[in-house]
Amino acid sequence: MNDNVTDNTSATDGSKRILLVCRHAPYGTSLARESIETALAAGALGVDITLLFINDGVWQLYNHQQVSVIAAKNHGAMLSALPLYGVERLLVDEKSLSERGIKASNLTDIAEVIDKDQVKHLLANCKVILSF
Amino acid sequence: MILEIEGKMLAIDEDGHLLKLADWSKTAACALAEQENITLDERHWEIIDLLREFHATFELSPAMRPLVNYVRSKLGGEKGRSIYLMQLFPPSPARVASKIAGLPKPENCL
Amino acid sequence: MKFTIVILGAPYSGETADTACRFAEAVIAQGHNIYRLFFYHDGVHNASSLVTLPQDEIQLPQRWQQLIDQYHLEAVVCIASALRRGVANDIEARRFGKPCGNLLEGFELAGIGELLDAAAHSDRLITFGPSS
Amino acid sequence: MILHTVNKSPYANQCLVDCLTTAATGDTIILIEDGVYGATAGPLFDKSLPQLSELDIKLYVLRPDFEARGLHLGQSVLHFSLVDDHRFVELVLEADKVLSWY
Repeated sequence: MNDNVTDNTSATDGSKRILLVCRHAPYGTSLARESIETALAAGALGVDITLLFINDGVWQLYNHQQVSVIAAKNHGAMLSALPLYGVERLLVDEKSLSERGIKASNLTDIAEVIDKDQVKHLLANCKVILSF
Repeated sequence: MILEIEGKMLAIDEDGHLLKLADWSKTAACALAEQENITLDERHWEIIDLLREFHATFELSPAMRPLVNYVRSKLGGEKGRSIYLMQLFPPSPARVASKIAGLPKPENCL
Repeated sequence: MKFTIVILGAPYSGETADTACRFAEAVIAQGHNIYRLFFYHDGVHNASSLVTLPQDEIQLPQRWQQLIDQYHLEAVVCIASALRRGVANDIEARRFGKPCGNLLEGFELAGIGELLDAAAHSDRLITFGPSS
Repeated sequence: MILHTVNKSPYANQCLVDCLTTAATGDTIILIEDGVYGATAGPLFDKSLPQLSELDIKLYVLRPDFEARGLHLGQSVLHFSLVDDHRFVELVLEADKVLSWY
């Protein structure tokens, strides 16, 4: 593990801001899980990271996931740990929600709903994108 | 490897983690702590209970930062500090305390 | 310019590994540097020494290996993703009581911190997602 | 400015449409792997066209992947440029960052 991760990415100038774009639903593939593990690692290492849930990625935040029989961990439970890891910027695309008939009240309350223009602004202003 | 506790044989890996989490008990915790040269008292148990609660809630074994934050949110700022946890579970509190608390080995490969 | 290439697809299941490898070769041919190759998700299968196929087909793991060897590239395989999918080096295999490791020489197992470090320190990061 | 890569056929997967909905003026899109079927522009893809023409988005197709499938340009209403792997690298450099849709 490179020790300089923390030093070089804690810069507050925003020039190194990493945007994690989460576009896949949980459970069907491990992409959602692996994107969250990336976010957890960023939090644990003190790397500044923002998460954007868009398209099917918004299902990751859907409330009341009940994993009993399927061979998976509860994705919603893992996601809700992110603030404790210091990952606070969790943003959800409004359009993706409305396309799927999801109300903001159906989501875990750790994420903030943003509109189309805010999504564009976010994409335009990050330094690098990790696409999941 | 095998850890013998009151006549029961518990399988542990070479890092000292229980192979079967269901084998965990308070007695097992004491034995696991002994492997780390730690004698558990009520200050340790308070943290162990929190770790088990963390795992039940989030399905994760915490890294150091979330552990400190979680302890702070539950027990206040005096105990929610890495130095406090370091004194109880040296040298690497998240790893050592998770092991004693019978949580899976953190795999976040940090 | 320094590139980081993230590979999320297994060889043969889809085109990802081929596309990414061609891209890497083009980057080098143009005189740019590769800061890191990061194999994540199903991409970890690219590092398996057990991949076997007929003589008239391109051996993708070996193609990566040649590139890594010739240009001294850093090829990091996410350790958590790898172990879950049965890719391990001898040390990890022993640690988990498995009969043998199968990580190809030239590749190394490491944490997600290496992906975050690459995001912070490369000029460009490109992800090649799974085809399937 | 963002370079978007799309690697799925628009007839099977939503990601080209999602990409087009999110891309901003001045962005660039390159179709790779099965994504190259997007350059054949059947009726499905055409739904997104009006918006696209307003946006000044440059469209590219990765030639090796396109030719491997026996496809040829001229069927599409949109203007696509065929590029090789080297030009793909240049496109990545011309953009500030890459967003991959898969």
